[in-house]
Amino acid sequence: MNGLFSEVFLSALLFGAVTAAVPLLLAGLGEQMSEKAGVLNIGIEGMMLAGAYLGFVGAFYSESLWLGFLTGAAGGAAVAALMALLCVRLGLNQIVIGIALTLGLEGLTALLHHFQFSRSYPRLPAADPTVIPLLADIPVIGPAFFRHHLLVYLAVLLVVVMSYLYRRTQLGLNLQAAGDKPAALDVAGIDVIRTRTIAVLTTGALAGLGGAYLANVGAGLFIPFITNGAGFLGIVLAMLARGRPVWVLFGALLFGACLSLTTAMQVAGINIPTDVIQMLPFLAVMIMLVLFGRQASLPAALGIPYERGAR
Amino acid sequence: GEVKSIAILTPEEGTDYGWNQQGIDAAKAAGEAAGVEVVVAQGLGYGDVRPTLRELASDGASLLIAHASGYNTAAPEIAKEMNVPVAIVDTPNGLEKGLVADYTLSGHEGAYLAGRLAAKMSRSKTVGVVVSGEPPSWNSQSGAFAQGVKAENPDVKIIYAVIGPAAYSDAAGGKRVTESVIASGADIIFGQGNGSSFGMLQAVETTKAADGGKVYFIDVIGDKSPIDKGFLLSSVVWNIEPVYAAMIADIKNDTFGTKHYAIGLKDNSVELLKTPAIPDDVWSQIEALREDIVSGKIKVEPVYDATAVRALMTSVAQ
Amino acid sequence: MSIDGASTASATALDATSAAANRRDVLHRLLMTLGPIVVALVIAGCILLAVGVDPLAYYGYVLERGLLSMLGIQQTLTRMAPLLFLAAGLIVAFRAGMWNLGGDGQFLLGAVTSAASAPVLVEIMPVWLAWICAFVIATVVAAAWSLVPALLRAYHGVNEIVTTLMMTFLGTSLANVLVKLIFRDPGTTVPQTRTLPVEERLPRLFDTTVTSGLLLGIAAIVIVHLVMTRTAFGLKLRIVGANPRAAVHAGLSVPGLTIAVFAISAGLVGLAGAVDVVGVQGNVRADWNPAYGLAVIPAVFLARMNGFAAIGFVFLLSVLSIGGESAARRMGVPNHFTLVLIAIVLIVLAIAEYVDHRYNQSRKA
Amino acid sequence: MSSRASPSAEARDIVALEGVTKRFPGIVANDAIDLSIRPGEVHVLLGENGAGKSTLIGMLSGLQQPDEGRILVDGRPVPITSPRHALALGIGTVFQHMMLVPTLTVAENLALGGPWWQRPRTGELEAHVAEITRSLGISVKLQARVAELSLGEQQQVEILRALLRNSRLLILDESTSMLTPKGIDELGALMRRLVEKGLAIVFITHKLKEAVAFGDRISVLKLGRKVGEIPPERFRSLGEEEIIAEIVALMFGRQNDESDTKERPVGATRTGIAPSLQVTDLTVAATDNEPGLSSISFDIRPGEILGIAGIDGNGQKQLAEALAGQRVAAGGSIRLEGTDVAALSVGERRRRGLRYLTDDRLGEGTVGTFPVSINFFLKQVGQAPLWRGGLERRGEIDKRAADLVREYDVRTPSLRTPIARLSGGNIQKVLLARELAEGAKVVIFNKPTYGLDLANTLASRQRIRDTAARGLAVLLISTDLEELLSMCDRIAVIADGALVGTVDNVDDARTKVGRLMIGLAA
Ligand SMILES: Nc1ncnc2c1ncn2[C@@H]1O[C@H](COP(=O)(O)OP(=O)(O)OP(=O)(O)O)[C@@H](O)[C@H]1O
Ligand SMILES: Nc1ncnc2c1ncn2[C@@H]1O[C@H](COP(=O)(O)OP(=O)(O)OP(=O)(O)O)[C@@H](O)[C@H]1O
Ligand SMILES: [Mg+2]
Ligand SMILES: [Mg+2]
Repeated sequence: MNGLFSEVFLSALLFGAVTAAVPLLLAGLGEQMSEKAGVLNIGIEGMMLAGAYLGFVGAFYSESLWLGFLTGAAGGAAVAALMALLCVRLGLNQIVIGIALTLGLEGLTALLHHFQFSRSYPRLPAADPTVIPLLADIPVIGPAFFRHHLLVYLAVLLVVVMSYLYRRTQLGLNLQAAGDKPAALDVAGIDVIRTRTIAVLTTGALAGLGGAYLANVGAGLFIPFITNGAGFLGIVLAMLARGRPVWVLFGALLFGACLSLTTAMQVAGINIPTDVIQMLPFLAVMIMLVLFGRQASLPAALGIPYERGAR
Repeated sequence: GEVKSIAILTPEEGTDYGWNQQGIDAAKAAGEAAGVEVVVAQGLGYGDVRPTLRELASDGASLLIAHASGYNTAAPEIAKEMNVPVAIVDTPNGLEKGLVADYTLSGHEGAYLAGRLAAKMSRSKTVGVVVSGEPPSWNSQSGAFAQGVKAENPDVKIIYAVIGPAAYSDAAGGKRVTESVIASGADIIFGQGNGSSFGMLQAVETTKAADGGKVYFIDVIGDKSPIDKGFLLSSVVWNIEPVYAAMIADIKNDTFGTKHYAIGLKDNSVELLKTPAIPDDVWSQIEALREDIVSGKIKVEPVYDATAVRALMTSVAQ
Repeated sequence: MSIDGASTASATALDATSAAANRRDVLHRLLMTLGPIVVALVIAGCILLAVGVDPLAYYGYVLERGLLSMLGIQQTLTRMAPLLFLAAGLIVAFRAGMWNLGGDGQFLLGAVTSAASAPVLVEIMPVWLAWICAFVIATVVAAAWSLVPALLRAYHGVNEIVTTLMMTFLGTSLANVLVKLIFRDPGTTVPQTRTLPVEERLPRLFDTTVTSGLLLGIAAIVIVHLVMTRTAFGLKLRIVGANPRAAVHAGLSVPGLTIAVFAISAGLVGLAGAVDVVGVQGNVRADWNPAYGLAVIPAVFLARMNGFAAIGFVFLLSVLSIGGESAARRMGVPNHFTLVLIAIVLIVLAIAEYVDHRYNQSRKA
Repeated sequence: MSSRASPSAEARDIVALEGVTKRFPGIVANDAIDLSIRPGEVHVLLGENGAGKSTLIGMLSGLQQPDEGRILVDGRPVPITSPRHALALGIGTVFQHMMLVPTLTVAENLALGGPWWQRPRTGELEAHVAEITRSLGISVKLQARVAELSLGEQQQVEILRALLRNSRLLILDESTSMLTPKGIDELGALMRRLVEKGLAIVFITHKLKEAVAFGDRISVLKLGRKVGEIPPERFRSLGEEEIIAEIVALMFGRQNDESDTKERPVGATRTGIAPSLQVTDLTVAATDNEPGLSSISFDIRPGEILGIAGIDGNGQKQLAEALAGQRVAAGGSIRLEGTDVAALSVGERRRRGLRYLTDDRLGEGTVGTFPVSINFFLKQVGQAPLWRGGLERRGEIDKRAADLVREYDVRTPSLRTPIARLSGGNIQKVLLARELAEGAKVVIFNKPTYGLDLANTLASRQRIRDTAARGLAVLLISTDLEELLSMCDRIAVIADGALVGTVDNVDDARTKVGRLMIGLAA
């Protein structure tokens, strides 16, 4: 039986964990930005679905993965634009609109898929990995972490970029102010609505990109409901990460690792129902919260629409 | 009894090259053959189908085929309430004369053959079983596949992996898990899953086996050849038409609800799909084995329980 | 500026005209609900046209099958029963300012435990008592399930959106584990709980197929509405919801009330599961998750957490889901279109509320 | 001022308002206002609470748009469309309500508003800040998080921010409310220097003495209308007393300021009686961003008013909350009529007669969206006779609320009006009514007149005096020394969470308290 746990297999497991983590990472980073700016984006599942569908359509017809990522991000951003219009500009309830968008895109993408692909189920060719020289040759680790599609490294790089933006630039200050005290940002001469709109659009683009990666690289195809709740996981990750992009990365990897663990245990013949293993990451996080539960540091104006001069 | 129209209810759209499509196509074929109208209610999900059942019954359907194990509580209830015959799956002890018939289908005989085929053709002597959930009808095929592999060559390893508890549409999960199974040495994947099986197919198409060669895929229930790119080794194809035809006949003869319907190799309602990827000599050996099963020389016992199936795998894997 | 000294006079004057004003208000709300629905239907109709389906025929079926036919309206009313309990539970939480987004987990645990207990209980006690016991079990289990988010929020200030979301993922899995490993009916091949015989489910109303759970649901939501608006307890919860610091200042036990809110809210949601199982489903299959919460949450918001308005919205949702399924089949549209239709209705309703609010404001100014 | 003869804006005006009107639902906040703001002048805006001063500022700083009329900048009509636009026009504002982001540091708050891709220019900032703080005589901790600062310090940061912008017009909306007397004087001197350099300043205050001391021109608003203006020529020709008399006449239509210095007959308290409230060694732990209390002891007899003086942020809030039970005490005892209540809950303490009137009217004192009627009884929810068996008795509640509205002269459109729509003074009346309801024995007043206009201030003070006269023990926390001197029997001074001395309110109390406050022995 030990023969099964060969180097190749272990690296495949870890590779799978990373692949599963990437959409969560992108969605979580996106959600984090909205939340920082004071918008609770419950519609992120719908944005991911839009990204998955349009990303696949783009990649399939253009035969270019990158174009697919582009159309996916644009698709997510388009849904986000609707959300920004309704929730940021008009100030409609973010939960109502978020859920409605998720429901609507579940239905719409399934509908489009039905008319377009439900007889042919097109599938994309394998994504070309970008092999990182030297590192890729380390046993187990190399193939697991350094032979991914370029987008994966970019997603990790994004964590660094986001951290930099949040900590070191005016944009970071603006976002935080928009979430904590929008009126103060406004009188400092920065348009709150615009700041939040940018945040929501970015969220949509990132979620869409995550969806596109999920469809184009993760699955290589699109089927209805393909995101399977990944967007909601993204919300959980963003909230647990308390504004720190690195924690989104750790959280996404934890969830990815748990999925691979499920496979590993079965291959090892360990007889635990998959349901139980699926509970592990949530149990771990809940136990951590119970043990170390501290004041949640969510932005003060989260979920509250901003209207200039209102009181 | 008189049969004017029959209705079939499926949880998903009938375009999945699998369970739903086979059911709907078979109902249409059976209906056409018997000259009755066929109403299709598809994509109903796994929730409460009572409203749909009642509506179809009140619209005058003479037989309701509840084509999902999730419907087997609701359908008999509506049968009694509206006095309309229903057919349900996976409930062998649910028969009621004139009202409820069961067609617990199991492709285990075909899966056994698939196991023999896989063991013969595996270069790495390792095969994988990937499923997106563990409903009884899949379990029996997973189990029979393992028995087939073992019977052919006890040294072949079988790697079993479930994508998730109900990951029927998790295509990305299907691909990820299949890639892991391939990485652990498998060069033939026996895959069962609805939407997720397209992810498995994608994994097979885009991942090389350990020896650098092709990985092959063995499908179940439907025939995915129209969308194959040369990686489909075979499929345990179910043909449900005879079952539905028999049901219609039984209603006409007032014998509905008195017998079990089954599919099997004998009447070709279960068939192993022949693809160009199977060499002729191997195929003729498989044909011979088929004869042995039909004649009763080889007996394949279905295993429905998930734990028992897993036990079968582990013992094989050791 | 302020109306000097006239406060008492104007207060009583306000009361005298309030009945008429109320009637006008109800009429207005009705109009502001039906108008947007028509707009939503037009938008959704364009999508139908785009895929080559006659929208009028489609809506005709929705109306006929969801509302106008005898059979359709019965199905609609039956579907409402669990949704009403769910809405009642959400009203309690949302009015108290707590985002219970863990409805699905609580619903399933309530459903599973009642499904496991009811068939056993009916064998040892009168049916009515068995129902009550099953309801109590479901309520208690779901309420207990909400204890972790409640305690975390009450004593550590951990935001409940994230905890209830996680508990719902956990609860869904746990419900499956329970069905597959513990409460599994040995007599079936499919993993599901034992089935409560049809005769022993909640009685149907008169000669129809409408479950009496509907009456329980209406009672529940009306009681919740009255408790929230007319009692000291409800007022305390609303104070906590509207301004937790004022609650502390007023000497209310905020942690205690927080836990009470979660328990009541989750308990009602668990009861929704029990009523669905004991009234309609009869058992719970593994991996069953109707995810009602996702549509009921926005409905409760649109109803502004008013119990009576919520009944209306739940009715609308039921008509759309029952009629939509039927219409989709008849017109050859995938059933997924119903989701699109519901989403459009929700969005247009939300926009209408905004427009209404704006209009009122500009008129008053 | 009904004549709307639009005076063509004089060339000297930096900003001029012509017939500016602003309406809010149910109210005309600004009614055809003409105003000219000139370089080299401190233009003081006066008016009761709700007179429309802040609304006017809102339009000047781009937060709101006038419904009618126009604003001229440098003689040309310019719609000021956003705060950004206002800043670009050289209009810098310190708003009445804090406009700082609590989770950012002072430096980050000051940097807010730069181009988004840039790093906040903290280095450049530091030099600039040092320069201004030196001339202003204040010091700010650039690296401190704003949430950790006291309200007074926050106000300093806001003034600093407005100055950093090099505005041509500087607006200060009640910017002295949180400053120390010394800070106020320094701000006054700074304003003088700035106008001498050619800036224009709009200065809003409720303290007439400040208005007279710092202003060049005074405009008075009442009910949204401009009811009068004292131009510089006239300003210079009058003495302080005369100006004040004129302003009061304009604001209240009364001839004279109803003297507030009416001394309280000291000794009205019966010294022989046991104290109602006895606090011994009360200690509260400090938190990350708030001071604690160390070993506070005092007692108050029935009928006595004990004042707590001190600069804001020295533990006043902690003291009040620890007494009321909203904050856990680390040690010490609180005896209410002899029994220790330190372990009891907020509600239980209240039931026994300990009342706390908070200084945070909207934050914790009321539920803004609830009707006035319910807000009267927030602390009595569930109690008979307003609730019976847990059921609300609407009739009873409305009747009692109507009585209280009459008794306390709460000006509200109706009992159903959401309380947040009332003006601050009227909200305060509701809170007073609530805390003085039957059964009160000891009442803690925390800054009871903060932000109130003159009439409301006087009325509230009279209520407090009456309260003591009825035999209740009163603890009066205030940052306004005049107020304490005019009302208290004894004044204790709090500094850094400890009482540094207690002074009997007799002749030389002002000096003694003053010395204690700046850290000298009495
Ligand atoms: N955004 C708003 N919405 C509704 N009403 C408002 C708004 N802003 C101000 N008002 C109303 O306009 C009137 C003028 O308020 P404003 O704040 O200008 O008064 P003020 O003179 O600044 O009073 P204070 O001395 O208390 O600061 C008040 O009646 C107030 O209630
Ligand atoms: N949104 C609103 N709708 C209707 N009326 C309002 C609204 N906001 C304020 N008002 C009215 O404006 C008046 C003054 O309110 P405001 O809050 O501006 O007072 P303020 O400027 O803070 O004065 P103060 O604090 O001295 O009482 C009140 O009579 C109130 O009824
Ligand atoms: Mg003001
Ligand atoms: Mg005010």
